[in-house]
Amino acid sequence: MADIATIAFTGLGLCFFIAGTIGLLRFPDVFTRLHALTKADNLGLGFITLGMLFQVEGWREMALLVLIWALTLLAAGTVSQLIARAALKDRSG
Amino acid sequence: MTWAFDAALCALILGVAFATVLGRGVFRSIVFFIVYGLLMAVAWVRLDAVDVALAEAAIGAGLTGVLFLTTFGRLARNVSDDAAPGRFHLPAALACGGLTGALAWAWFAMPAPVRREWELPPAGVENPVTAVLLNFRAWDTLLESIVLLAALIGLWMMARDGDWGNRLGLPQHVRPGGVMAGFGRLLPPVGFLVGVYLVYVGADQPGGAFQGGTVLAAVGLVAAMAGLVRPPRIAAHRWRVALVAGPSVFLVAGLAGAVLGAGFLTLPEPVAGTAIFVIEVGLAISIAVTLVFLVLGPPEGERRE
Amino acid sequence: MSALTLYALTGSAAIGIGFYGLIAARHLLRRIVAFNLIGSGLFLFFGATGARGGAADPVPQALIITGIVVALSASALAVGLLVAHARVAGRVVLPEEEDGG
Amino acid sequence: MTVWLSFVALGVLASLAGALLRVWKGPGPADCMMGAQLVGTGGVAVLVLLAPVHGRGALDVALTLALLAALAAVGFVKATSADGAGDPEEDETPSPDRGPAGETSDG
Repeated sequence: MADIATIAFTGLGLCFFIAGTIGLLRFPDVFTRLHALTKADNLGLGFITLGMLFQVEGWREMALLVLIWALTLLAAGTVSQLIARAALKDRSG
Repeated sequence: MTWAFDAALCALILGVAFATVLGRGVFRSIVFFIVYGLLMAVAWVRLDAVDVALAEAAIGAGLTGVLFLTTFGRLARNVSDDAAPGRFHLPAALACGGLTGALAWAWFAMPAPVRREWELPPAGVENPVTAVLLNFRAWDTLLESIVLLAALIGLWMMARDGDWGNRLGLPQHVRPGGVMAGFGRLLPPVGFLVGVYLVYVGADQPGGAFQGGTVLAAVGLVAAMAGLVRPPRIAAHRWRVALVAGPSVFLVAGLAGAVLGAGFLTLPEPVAGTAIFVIEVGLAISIAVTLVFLVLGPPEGERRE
Repeated sequence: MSALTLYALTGSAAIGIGFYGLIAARHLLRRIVAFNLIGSGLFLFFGATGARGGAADPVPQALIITGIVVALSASALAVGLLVAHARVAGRVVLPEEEDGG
Repeated sequence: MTVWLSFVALGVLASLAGALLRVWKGPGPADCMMGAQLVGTGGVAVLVLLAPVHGRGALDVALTLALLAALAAVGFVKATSADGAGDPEEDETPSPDRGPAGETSDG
């Protein structure tokens, strides 16, 4: 049962990663690409950590996984804001 | 399937290395180098060298990248022209290909490894890497911590006379209450905890003075860049104490070993665990502070306020 | 070919690529980056060598960790020299290479 | 299970190759930095997937990477700001006609 959940969630996460990369490659400008990037960041890694929660034993490892995801969320939010602003300034001169 | 994973990882590392050298523009080369550091951290985990992976993750992917990026910014300010890209250099390419070939030959020509039958002698700690760093090869580590200090002194010698006494690095400023300032307030507490944790568990798990110290340095750098703390003035005595704390504690412990009859830098087994822990704390503080100062650079002008 | 061989060969290739960058690049910051590439490739080669005897050998690991930290401090020193050079000369290439770009 | 996790890790690596293509092509510095950011997240994902094989150590490294994921981007915006040490938000504050992206800054 746990294995099935892992397969489902990590597979979903992988789909988001691939979708994020395709978006990063195909979208026309910086801001739409940023959208694709944050999807991969938040959802892709989110589903992968969710899937891996079924595989690790011990609450410490689980807490570590949740902390990893939370830190990535914090980083992704900050980075997307900062990059978008830097790019906006770049464009307006 | 794991073999395919290793092959893909190596292919990515190679591709990124090529792109670092051949890509257009200095900026792109720096970004590729950051990516290279990230992938190397994964490679070290695959090689079962978690201690190395921790240091590489904090330094290769973090501190070195910031050092190069901020330098790029500084140069863009001072220098008008970007150097034209180098042309393809056939003799150099052949020589470097030959070097790689020779190294590959050396790998296959090396005698088969002897399976290690002996166990590490007791060193007071469980983590073998920490045992090697702080007990069996303590000389190396002591001199290494002094090398760090020497590099910092060399860097500070390049400060302009007019800047002496100012705060280290470029004068950082952020919008109060902005995204970067908020990030700078949120991350350091968590990061500090992770760094201290890595130093603390270094005795029997992956971690230790170097690994924890580099993480602490990266966190300190975030705090400085996001305007949470202002870098100290170059002449501040309190911080100079922090710079020499590690080497001094190490030296005192080594001399104590000599006085007690065990020999210089030899930690006798009954007290080794405690001594290593004390040395590790001192070294972690020194490494963290030195690395932050190295990346920030000498003072470069005070911001007028 | 075992996975260790793969990593060792990757390391040796990174050393070669780094040396090429060190020779061919003219921008000094790129040279510093290439120098770091060499160091990193050496660490990988050395680490793979140390891991051949079954369990990972702690001695190479310890040396590599100190090596990584020293590489950063050397890079910081080199960057300091580069910034000072750029401030004085206004260029980021060596004087003997300035013409014929 | 190990085979499946290796497969997923391999897939994440493959998607990272795409991100690297974006770093290579650019065109702007912001695009390069985004590609690097995706590689960072992908590296964390790969390490998390390796956790059953390599144990807690892989998670410790993943935690370090996640912790420092934004460090390079902060360095980047610093480097591209006017004096090499600023914040892209700073000079937007007083001007009334900031772009649509400026609305949600303090959320």
